[in-house]
Amino acid sequence: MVSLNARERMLRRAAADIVAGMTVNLGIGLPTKVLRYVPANLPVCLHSENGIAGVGAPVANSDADPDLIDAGGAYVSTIPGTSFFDSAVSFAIVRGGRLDLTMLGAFEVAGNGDLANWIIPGKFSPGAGGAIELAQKARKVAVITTHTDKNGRPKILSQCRLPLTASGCVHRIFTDMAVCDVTPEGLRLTEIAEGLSVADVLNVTEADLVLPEGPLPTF
Amino acid sequence: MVSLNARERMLRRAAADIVAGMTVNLGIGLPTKVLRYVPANLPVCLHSENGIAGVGAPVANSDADPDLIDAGGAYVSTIPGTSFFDSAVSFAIVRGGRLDLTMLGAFEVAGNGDLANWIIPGKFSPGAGGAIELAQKARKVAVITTHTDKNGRPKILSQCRLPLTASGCVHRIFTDMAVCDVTPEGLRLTEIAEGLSVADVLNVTEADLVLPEGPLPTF
Amino acid sequence: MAMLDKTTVMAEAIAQIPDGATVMLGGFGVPGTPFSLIKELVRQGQKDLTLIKNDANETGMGVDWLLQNGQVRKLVVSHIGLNANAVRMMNEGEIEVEFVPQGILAERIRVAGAGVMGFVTDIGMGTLMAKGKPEITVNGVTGILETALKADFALVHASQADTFGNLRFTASARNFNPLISMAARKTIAEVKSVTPLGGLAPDDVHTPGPFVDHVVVIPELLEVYGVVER
Amino acid sequence: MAMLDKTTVMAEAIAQIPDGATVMLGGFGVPGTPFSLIKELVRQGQKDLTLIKNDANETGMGVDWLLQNGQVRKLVVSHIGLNANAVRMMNEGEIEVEFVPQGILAERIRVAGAGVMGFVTDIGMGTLMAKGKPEITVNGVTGILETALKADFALVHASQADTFGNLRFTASARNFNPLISMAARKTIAEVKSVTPLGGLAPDDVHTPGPFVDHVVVIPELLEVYGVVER
Repeated sequence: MVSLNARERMLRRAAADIVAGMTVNLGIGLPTKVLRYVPANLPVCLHSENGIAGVGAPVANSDADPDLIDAGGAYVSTIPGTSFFDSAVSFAIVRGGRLDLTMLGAFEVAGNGDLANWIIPGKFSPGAGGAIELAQKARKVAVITTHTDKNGRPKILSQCRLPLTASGCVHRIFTDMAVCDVTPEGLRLTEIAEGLSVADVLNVTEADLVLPEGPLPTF
Repeated sequence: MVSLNARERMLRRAAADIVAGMTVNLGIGLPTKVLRYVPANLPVCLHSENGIAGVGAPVANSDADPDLIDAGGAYVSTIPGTSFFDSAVSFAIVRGGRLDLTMLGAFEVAGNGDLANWIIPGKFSPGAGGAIELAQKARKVAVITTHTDKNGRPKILSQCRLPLTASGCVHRIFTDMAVCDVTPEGLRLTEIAEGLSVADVLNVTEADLVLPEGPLPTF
Repeated sequence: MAMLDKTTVMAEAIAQIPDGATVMLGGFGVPGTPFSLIKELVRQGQKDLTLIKNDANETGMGVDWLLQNGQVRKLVVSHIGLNANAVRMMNEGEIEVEFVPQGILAERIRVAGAGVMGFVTDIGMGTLMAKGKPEITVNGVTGILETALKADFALVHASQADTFGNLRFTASARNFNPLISMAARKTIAEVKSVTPLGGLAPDDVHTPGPFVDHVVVIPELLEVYGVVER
Repeated sequence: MAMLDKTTVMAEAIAQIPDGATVMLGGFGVPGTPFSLIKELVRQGQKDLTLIKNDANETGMGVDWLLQNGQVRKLVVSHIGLNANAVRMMNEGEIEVEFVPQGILAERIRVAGAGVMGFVTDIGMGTLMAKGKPEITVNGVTGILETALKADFALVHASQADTFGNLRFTASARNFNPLISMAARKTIAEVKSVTPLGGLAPDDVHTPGPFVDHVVVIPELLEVYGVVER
């Protein structure tokens, strides 16, 4: 049902939301991979929780500076204009309203914008890191996730069952099947992966979806 | 009654309380003059509210760096080991317990350690600057003042009449006539200027003084 | 990845400030005061301003230009003792003045920049400064609540910037500048020189570019920035 | 005026830490972790420690040496996901773990360093993180009270110091180090190199000397500080 390159198209579609002048934080995993689809010369400042504005490309271990990792632990480089600072300043950028966009992974996301991505009681509780502040305080919060979990169960729910990272924080959800926006009217289906029907999406979405009047743009 | 060099002896006596390793803030006026009596090679870090640790000697206008003043507005120099920082860090040093000693001027000081040195209602109200935090949070607070005001009236009172800078903050008072310590038993006369009698001091002190059993050291 | 060029013409940067705005100004005395940006604000004449700054400069300097031009409604400061004109205007009710202990002023600005609502401190307890402020008990100790101090605009004086707005300050001219850069919706920095990207080492930046919206290169330092003869 | 020489022998600096102490550790992952000081703490064997750090390093590294040696009573951290041993010890009740959102951890440490009692934030409202925390209303908006996080000792890793304890950090090794330096009663810094006084320019100091009590020069970087192969 989902074409082989659906994941790549999701990442490319998410990357299109990163526009000139933004300061952006990309979560570990799928969100970090969005970078591959951001034009190299686009003026974007990549923020990392551990005290970097202007994160450069990842580097091979052989070229790594042991003092320079991103918040996911990957060795990275600088670009002209990079700055380093302490962790309090780093979260001042987040909480103070200077972070334009964050893209995060999700265990569960709900139609009302609730996000759960840090704890599965009894199974996975390593601490939230900086996720709560990113989710609560970035000017725009996007979730990037496969539409269903590895067992085929919906990840976009009518209500989160796991403890929340932040409530009502998510603005947009990118999946391998669809783009959905959290609106006052509910979760709106705004774009659909090429080759899929609306019914395909509805079949694996637990949350109610507000459907468009006309045809859906594809990605 | 007070010998001509009583002021100099007061300053020299106050300087003796500045010992190796201290971080010290000296208020504008008399306290700043204490510096003249601190040995040049004594390891002491002079703090200034506007973001300096390691304030160096004052400099003539002709040699001044317009970007480098102390909190009193005087052009100063650096020494090897000086650091500059912002005003929040500067007061973190004060409130965080890293300022070992401050010496401050006084309008009035009371036997219980209350200090008034920032406002004379209706006459003088330019704002407190950093005085409240220095008085409240330095590990040791000394007041340096003439024993009486220019009209000969006592400045060491049984109770402050002006609005307080901080209550119970003063540990020691240096005047041109005496050294007094605030103790749980009351204000104790601990040293006396050479050539003066205890009665001379009592005559111009409003606060009750706890007197020593034996003879008083002189300065 | 690249970085946005934030260099801006001074008149355009300052023109964004509307009447009634709350404006933070860097500087402790002369060092770090954005005299050129203030001069442009005087030229443009925005009215009814609330200014947040450590002090009111001296009579005839910086903040006093705005006071004498009738542009100021309120000052939030720690000390105005060197500006007799500001003291007079306060006493005659021409301006409102809110006095804050210097380090509490710094901290109220810093926590605003950190996206925090307020903080609890014992500074000023038992003095006029605590009057009317709510009391909060933390682990059995009572303090007063101080609220975050935000602004619409911050006007900053830095010695060096790159085109992305990474800033460096010199000596005691740093003072409130890094703090206000973080606490305003928009931050405008006047700088003596701007370097291309890469001109400032990442470890040497005092204020990171994400906090700065506009970099204005000033053609020369105004005379007022020289050594003050007293 | 001169400056105190704070260079100290490592064993003597660490020997000041008693059993039961609360110890802050710098570092976010490997960068900035004071591995040499931790190793000495393992050698000396102080027990019943409360550690405050962003994370628990990885299994077999840094904090984990202390965990495996049974020296730790409690961790205050934002994340321990890379240390399976720490997760196991938590789950089996061998250690207590207090999780704090990363930026709130940083801010609780920073306000302690700033001599402030606590702060009010809306971070974590409506989540498990806010459970049991008092609510405070500031200008009509409700937040929760977060308390200042102090320590008896801070163990810091810096790249450069002068003999007075002015410190500089490198790249992402800065992280929590400047914050914990301010929040502890005593701060001990391990440094790769120490310069005579005057070797660091006053504008280039990241942590001012007054916050630092002891400077320990480490003979070489431990192997664990190298590039981690995953």
